[in-house]
Amino acid sequence: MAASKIDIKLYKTQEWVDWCPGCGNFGILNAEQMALAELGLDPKRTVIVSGIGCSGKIAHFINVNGVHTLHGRAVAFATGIKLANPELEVIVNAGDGDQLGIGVGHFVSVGRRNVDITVIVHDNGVYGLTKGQAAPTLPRGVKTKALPEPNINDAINPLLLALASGYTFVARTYAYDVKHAKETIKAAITHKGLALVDVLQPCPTYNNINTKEWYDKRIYKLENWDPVVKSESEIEDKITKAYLKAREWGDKIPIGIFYQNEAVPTYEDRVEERVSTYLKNPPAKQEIDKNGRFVTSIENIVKNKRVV
Amino acid sequence: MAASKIDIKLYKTQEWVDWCPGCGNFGILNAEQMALAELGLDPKRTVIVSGIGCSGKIAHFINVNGVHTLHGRAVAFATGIKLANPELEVIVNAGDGDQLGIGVGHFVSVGRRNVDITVIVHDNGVYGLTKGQAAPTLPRGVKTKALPEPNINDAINPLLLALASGYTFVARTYAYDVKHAKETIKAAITHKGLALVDVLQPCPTYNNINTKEWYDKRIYKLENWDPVVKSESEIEDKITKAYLKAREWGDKIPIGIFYQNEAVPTYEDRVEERVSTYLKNPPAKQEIDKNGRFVTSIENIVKNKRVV
Amino acid sequence: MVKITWMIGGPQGSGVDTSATVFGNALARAGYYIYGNREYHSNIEGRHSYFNLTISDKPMHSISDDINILVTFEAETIFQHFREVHDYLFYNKALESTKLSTINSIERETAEEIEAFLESVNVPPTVEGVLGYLRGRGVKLIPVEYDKILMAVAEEMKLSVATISRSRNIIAAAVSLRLLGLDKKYLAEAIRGLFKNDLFVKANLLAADKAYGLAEPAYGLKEIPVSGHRVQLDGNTAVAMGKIAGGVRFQSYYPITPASDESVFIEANQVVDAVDPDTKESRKVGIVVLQTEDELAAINASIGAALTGARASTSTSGPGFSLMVEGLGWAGMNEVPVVVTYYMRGAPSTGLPTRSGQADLLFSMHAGHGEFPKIVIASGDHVEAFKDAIWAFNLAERYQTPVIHLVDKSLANAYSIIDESELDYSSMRADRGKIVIPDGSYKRFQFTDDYISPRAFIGNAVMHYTGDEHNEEGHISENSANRIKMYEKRMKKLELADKEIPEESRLNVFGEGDVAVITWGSPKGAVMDAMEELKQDGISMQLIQLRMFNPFPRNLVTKLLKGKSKIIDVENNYTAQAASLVASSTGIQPTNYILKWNGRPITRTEIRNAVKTIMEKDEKRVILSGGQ
Amino acid sequence: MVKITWMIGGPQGSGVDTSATVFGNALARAGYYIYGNREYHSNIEGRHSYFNLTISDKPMHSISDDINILVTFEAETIFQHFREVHDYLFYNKALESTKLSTINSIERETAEEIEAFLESVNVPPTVEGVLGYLRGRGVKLIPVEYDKILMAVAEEMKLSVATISRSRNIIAAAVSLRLLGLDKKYLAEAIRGLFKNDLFVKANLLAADKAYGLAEPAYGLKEIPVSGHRVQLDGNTAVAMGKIAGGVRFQSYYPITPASDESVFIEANQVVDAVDPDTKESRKVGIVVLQTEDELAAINASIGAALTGARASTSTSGPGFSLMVEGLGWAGMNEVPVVVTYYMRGAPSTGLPTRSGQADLLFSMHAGHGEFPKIVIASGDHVEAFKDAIWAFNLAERYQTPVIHLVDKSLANAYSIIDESELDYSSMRADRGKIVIPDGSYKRFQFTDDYISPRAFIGNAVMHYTGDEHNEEGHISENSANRIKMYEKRMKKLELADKEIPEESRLNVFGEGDVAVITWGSPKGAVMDAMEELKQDGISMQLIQLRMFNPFPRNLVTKLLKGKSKIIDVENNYTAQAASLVASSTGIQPTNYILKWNGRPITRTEIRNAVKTIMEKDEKRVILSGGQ
Ligand SMILES: Cc1ncc(C[n+]2csc(CCOP(=O)(O)OP(=O)(O)O)c2C)c(N)n1
Ligand SMILES: Cc1ncc(C[n+]2csc(CCOP(=O)(O)OP(=O)(O)O)c2C)c(N)n1
Ligand code: SF4
Ligand code: SF4
Ligand SMILES: [Mg+2]
Ligand SMILES: [Mg+2]
Repeated sequence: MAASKIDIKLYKTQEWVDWCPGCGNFGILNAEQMALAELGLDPKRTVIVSGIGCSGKIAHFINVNGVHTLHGRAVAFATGIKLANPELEVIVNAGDGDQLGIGVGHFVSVGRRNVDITVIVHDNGVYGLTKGQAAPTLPRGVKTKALPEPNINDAINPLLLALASGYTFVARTYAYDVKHAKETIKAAITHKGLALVDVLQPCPTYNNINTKEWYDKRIYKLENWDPVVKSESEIEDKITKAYLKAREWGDKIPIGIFYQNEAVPTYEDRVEERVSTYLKNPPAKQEIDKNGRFVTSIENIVKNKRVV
Repeated sequence: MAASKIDIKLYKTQEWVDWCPGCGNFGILNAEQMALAELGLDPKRTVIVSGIGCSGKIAHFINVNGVHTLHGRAVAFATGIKLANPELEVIVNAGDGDQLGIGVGHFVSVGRRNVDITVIVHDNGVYGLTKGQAAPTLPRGVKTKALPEPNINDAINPLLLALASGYTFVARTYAYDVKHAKETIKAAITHKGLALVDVLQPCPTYNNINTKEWYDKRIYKLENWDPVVKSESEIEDKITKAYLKAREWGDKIPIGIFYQNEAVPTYEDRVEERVSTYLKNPPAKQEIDKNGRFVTSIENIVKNKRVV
Repeated sequence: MVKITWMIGGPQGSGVDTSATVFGNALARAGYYIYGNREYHSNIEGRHSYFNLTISDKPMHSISDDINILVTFEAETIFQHFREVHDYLFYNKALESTKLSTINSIERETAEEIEAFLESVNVPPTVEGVLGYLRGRGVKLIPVEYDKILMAVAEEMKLSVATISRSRNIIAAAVSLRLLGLDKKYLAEAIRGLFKNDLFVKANLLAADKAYGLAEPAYGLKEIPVSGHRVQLDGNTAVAMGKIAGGVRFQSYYPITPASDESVFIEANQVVDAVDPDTKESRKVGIVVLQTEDELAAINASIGAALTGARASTSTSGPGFSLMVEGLGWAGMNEVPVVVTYYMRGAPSTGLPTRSGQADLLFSMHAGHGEFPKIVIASGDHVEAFKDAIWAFNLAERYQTPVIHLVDKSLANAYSIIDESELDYSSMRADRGKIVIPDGSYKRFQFTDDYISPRAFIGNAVMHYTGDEHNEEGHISENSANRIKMYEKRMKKLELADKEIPEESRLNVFGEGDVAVITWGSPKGAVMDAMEELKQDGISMQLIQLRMFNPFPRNLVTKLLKGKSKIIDVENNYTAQAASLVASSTGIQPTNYILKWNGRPITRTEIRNAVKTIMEKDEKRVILSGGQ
Repeated sequence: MVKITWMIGGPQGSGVDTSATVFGNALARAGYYIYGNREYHSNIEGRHSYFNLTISDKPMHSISDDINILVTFEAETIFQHFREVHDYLFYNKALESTKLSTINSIERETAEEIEAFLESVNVPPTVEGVLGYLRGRGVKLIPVEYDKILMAVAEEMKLSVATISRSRNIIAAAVSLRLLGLDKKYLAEAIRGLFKNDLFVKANLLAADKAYGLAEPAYGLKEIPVSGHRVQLDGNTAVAMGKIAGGVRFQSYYPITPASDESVFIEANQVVDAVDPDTKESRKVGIVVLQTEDELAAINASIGAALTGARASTSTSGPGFSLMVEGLGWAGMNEVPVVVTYYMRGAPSTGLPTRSGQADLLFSMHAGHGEFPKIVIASGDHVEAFKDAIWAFNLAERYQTPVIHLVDKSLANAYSIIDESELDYSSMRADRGKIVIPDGSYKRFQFTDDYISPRAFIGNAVMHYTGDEHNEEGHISENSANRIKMYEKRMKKLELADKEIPEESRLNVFGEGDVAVITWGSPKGAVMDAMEELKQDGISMQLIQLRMFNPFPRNLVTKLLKGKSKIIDVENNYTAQAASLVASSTGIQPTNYILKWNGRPITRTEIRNAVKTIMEKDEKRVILSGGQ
């Protein structure tokens, strides 16, 4: 679906962006709009499927199809959209609470399918829109602004979880490094298969621990790092390295593409294997009637049920 | 709660065990009953929380408290039971579909809490009780008996997922090696923290691929393998080794304890840190009234709300 | 009119279903109609299951409690069903000495109940005892030496007995056919039609041959010439076929009894023929069938698919539907045409997963927080199940809102032989509602006079959806005036549907009389068949079968019920849910109730007796308890 | 009777709430009662929010549309609310030239509506224009130079203006207090009572001092001596306090508006004092508050906790409740006393997450597949919310079944000053139902005469639970007779509750008259306060406030409604859900409806006007639309 670069303004809606001043989401929004523009994606054939949270509102700010779904369920909606019409470019945007808390079951399960969509996690460590409770990526013992006591749960590592679940593209970026974020999102969209982009996203309102200052000191870009699996035999080595690298957190936090493997067939490929006309004539594009008369013949099916 | 070894018969109910002849669940049932007996667990203070599936019926066959819950939700029930009364020994038994499909969100999330319970997965690769659809551990391309086409999804690796989720005890065993299964279950119960026991469980009725014969040829026991983290500094090394070992599958399938770390505080410890009387006087054991008169005083709370 | 009831029982997994299917198909070939019910435990192997068939020269829609012929292989079926049989019992001679107390697979409550009965009639709790009891009541006992026949077949074919052990079912069918007086060639044809494996075809034919002579013709059935084709249908298949014909292109599901057979059927037929109705040009196209990780994903994936223009649906039963209600609300809020086929089983909670019920009506009417339009329809027989599956899509797309299609488990698993012409699928029409491909800018939720906005598919325009209250563009809006208007827009679609859909098409009326019977779903068949019989008892009734609950055919129901001397409500639940909807819509309360909640279908025998009790004693609430 | 309406508005996150709280507390200290409503967008910073307070010398339970004093800091609030204000407007002088079109945070529909209005009255869409318009209508305009005062304070304290920018809210409170004629010492006390940080206390006191003189006393309020204590409550806190007093020991939740504040409050108070009522011996004990990964886990964890004997509950609103219905069914099937506090917000779907509604009643009544007993209660004010939280636990344990406690968002977020004695918590009693510690073998689901089985806790006996139909031991049973009996056992508990719970306690009746008003939840307050006013208009009404919907007080409602000349149903929903329950239970339909579904609370002004319209014109359905 790549085309030539398009003016970024075309990807902006008229809606007022009602995030808090300084919110990391602005960086994600910019990066994503730039990525869409640079890839020249057709707004009609591009869909942002978002969850519920501050992050989820992004679907209203980008001028492509926007499906602002339910808390935790964006990936499920996105799967239906993509499989019914594989010609669409489908991007999921949702919060860490949304995708790694209430939605983590879908987050993991879509890994088994390798559907060709891009999953972007707005990783701010808190439940923003419900006023700052601890989200699944907040480490234990950390007491952000709105918590009555330090966080009682351990943090989940989105990259590790994605690797364990079968994602074929696993990356991390940073909301305030818009260029890096844009490039990472572009790579994820271009990737053939299921892609995770975990975006470290400061929430100045509720996460007073993992702030811009905090991240700026720690973040570094992966260098001399080739994440791409080029043959079967490389998988073991590259995924192992990715596992180890993904565990790095603390004084130094790597960003970049940790792992990429396009050798795994996408779900769409797998369907095509069963139904040879699937990609050419997917569900959404089939005419099911002609002037009201159905075109699907069940004659053979009925015959199979005949007893006389 | 350990006591002296008790006659295994005490752990059997009167219910007819209605699994198919040759079902791997019989091995799990035996192993679990033996484990309970050898640990001398008090049936009144032991709870089996099960899911829905062939596997879920196990709660009716063992003569301790049995809570046969909802499909996918056993871990959530178990968490409530354990936290309300941490004196209870709580064991979750459920299928691979139950825990790694519909329930995988809870499976992952309980890892962040390290609740001191034991999670046993009856891993048969199929949805047994609904007549043999593909479960999340069935590899792609495999066509078990009831599938109209080869399985379209990749398999999830329960051990990797547990490691990524924060389980502090991760093991695999085999239903037809009852002794190994028993010892593994005992170790898991004894472990202080959240324990996974993935039990390879042949389903002769629907899984005609991963049969007893298939497993017997491949399974080997971990040897010269010390999974136990003895100090902070060992974590990185041991968990990395566990990750790598857990990926081994195919011609050789290791069973045993892959990883164990008791240094992570349990959720109960974390609550105790906030409420110093919690373990001595947990929710379930508190008297909330005396002859109908409530004992909880809200005087200080009300005072805080006084404006005059 | 021929009406013979035949029952076969045996442990789950032993082929009882196959037996009934082969037998039924053989009868169909001889020109007979069949209606049968499958009853089984939530268990894979070993628990008692049975099939209860009515054989008739007229189309049947129900089963009966009075069994003419009971076919058994083992002891449990004899103990479970001996009180129902009137004419013939086939049994395995080798089991005569079996004691009730040695049967592990029987549930304690059931064993105790049987034991208590046997004690009360002074019969020892053994097969022998029961046989004696039956003999005393005039039931003819036909011992069958299954094992001997199997051994003979095995020997002849040089196979082990284990390999062909399932031919036991054919033996039962063969003897039964003979007893009825029908030619064994029908069975041979049925065997050839059903089994793909040559070895099994041969073994079964041999077994049939050897068994056929074991009984003497007793019922004197004659072959009936058949004009046109007949098909064998169960409810799951009927819905699946309806969906395929109706253009489903995306079906998501999570395995659950008794819904998943429908999805598995669609998956097995996912490559379909698309034929131009004018040129007759045909090509292969595909349906995506997605097995999701849970029902939350199932409904939401289907909604996603529907947004792209594919006709999309999902199928489930109670536990799964409970997980779908949040998604349903999103679809209502976003005016998405998604169809949910809701198979009702024994509830609440896990309940009786393989048994039936009709206790989910009010839940489905009010499912999901807040108010949004949903259309609720319910099928009463297999032909309706087929046609309603198509209707559901048309309604969903016309009114751009979710449609819930209720099918009870009895209907889903029931087996019937019907005239193929009844399906009448070539006359079915698609109504896709207001679909547009916009030129320029597009408002998905545009206010219009009839409250329905032109609908474009994602891919053909840029549009926005949200579960939040929204403006015409689909962007979040908390503005009060917009909220009032947009909310009303959604709700008014239901009022529009109420105006547009003829009330006559929302219910069926059968018969005439001073007494009205209200029912819905599978009990329709029992009532209809009982009505025939009651006429002979001098009781004439009018059956009102409700087919659409939302929007409810208020005026017509009021008109029909006014002035009736009695209104009898028949439902497979405890609280008479349809009756409460009738009452809240029309103000009219039934005078009497016939209710059943033991998970077993209502039989025509039960209706007949209950109606008589009501007519004679005006009993307010007759509780039925038939079925093992 | 004093009744002054005060409103303050400003962007989310700018401290409007604090302002209203400080001001209200100051008034309370001067002896006044307060009832206030918080209105805000689903947004963290920047969107318009406001607080509407009624000040009175009598306890109040509602707000009004007629604003006496409107306090603003910025332009949007002026544009949003100028049409409501009658007496005084405080505004920031610096903003006079602001144009409506430059305000980004205002929603398009709202801006267009305001613009259209201004055009219709020939006023330019600027603050200046609006001020002129107000002046023309006799509203007094009081410019406040917030920034100047803040700068002065900052200078004096050697701090940056940014640090103390929130003292702006105190300025507003101080001027308002002066206008009312009350002493500034009340504000000083309120500031000291509310702020913990000395720096802020000092800055706020200084700001108050500097601002107090900016207005002249106009309302002449006098200090009213107070006997006894008064507390400031909102609905979330009232429920939390009730639960704590009532012995909750396990609370699970997943964050959601407007429910989670309750759980956060319990967590912040999780170490509680257990005091022996005889010896007065006190010790610290703990409540477990578990933030789960989703609402599926929340309800199921609470059910698990309840099995061990802990009083357990969970709190949520629509989207979360939609995910809880499967768990609810399990609890019903297993006779588990679990309490679900259901905060109703603007629905369906995500809806208007921070606004109110009463559209979840029928859903909560029928939630979950199949039939099981659930008790449904609804609170009408803060004191009821407190007491009902305790009642819910007692009902749950007595009838061993889930209880749903409905609280609407308006009530949850409303702020009131009440007499502490109204809580009357020392007279509340615990009813834990039939609890046993068995000696020997134990049957959890033993059949008994009153259908309630002795309940032992896991830990004290061995027992079995299952969502499948089960026998007395809790083991799976598909036996028909057991099914019929066990199902009936569960359902009969509701009939028992219906017998045992006096119908008088299931509803409240206020006033007398020929006209009945039916309502439930927060609209109770608006109706009660409007009734006072309507009496002066010569209209006497009887208010029937429904408090328990299941089991429904059928006889009493029938008795009360019979013979009324008019029955007016008042609800915050579209389909008049409570009315439909009244109709299906009693056969009596309301004659008129007052309905509102724009997410804003019903005001006493609206009720007064609507009732008059109904009395004069007999309008069938009056739709309310008040609130921004
Ligand atoms: C089923 C359900 N439960 C709870 C909520 C309430 N809710 C709205 S936003 C949100 C959390 C948002 O956190 P996150 O996903 O991290 O997004 P963020 O706001 O931080 O971007 C929650 C819990 C909901 N909308 N639906
Ligand atoms: C919410 C819900 N969805 C679906 C089902 C139907 N169901 C019953 S058992 C089962 C699958 C069992 O598979 P697994 O968990 O692997 O257990 P097994 O039978 O293989 O032991 C399913 C899907 C259910 N009970 N509840
Ligand atoms: S609360 Fe946090 S995440 Fe939400 S808009 Fe504000 S800064 Fe951003
Ligand atoms: S279906 Fe499979 S898992 Fe279930 S009881 Fe039979 S063999 Fe065991
Ligand atoms: Mg977040
Ligand atoms: Mg399984």
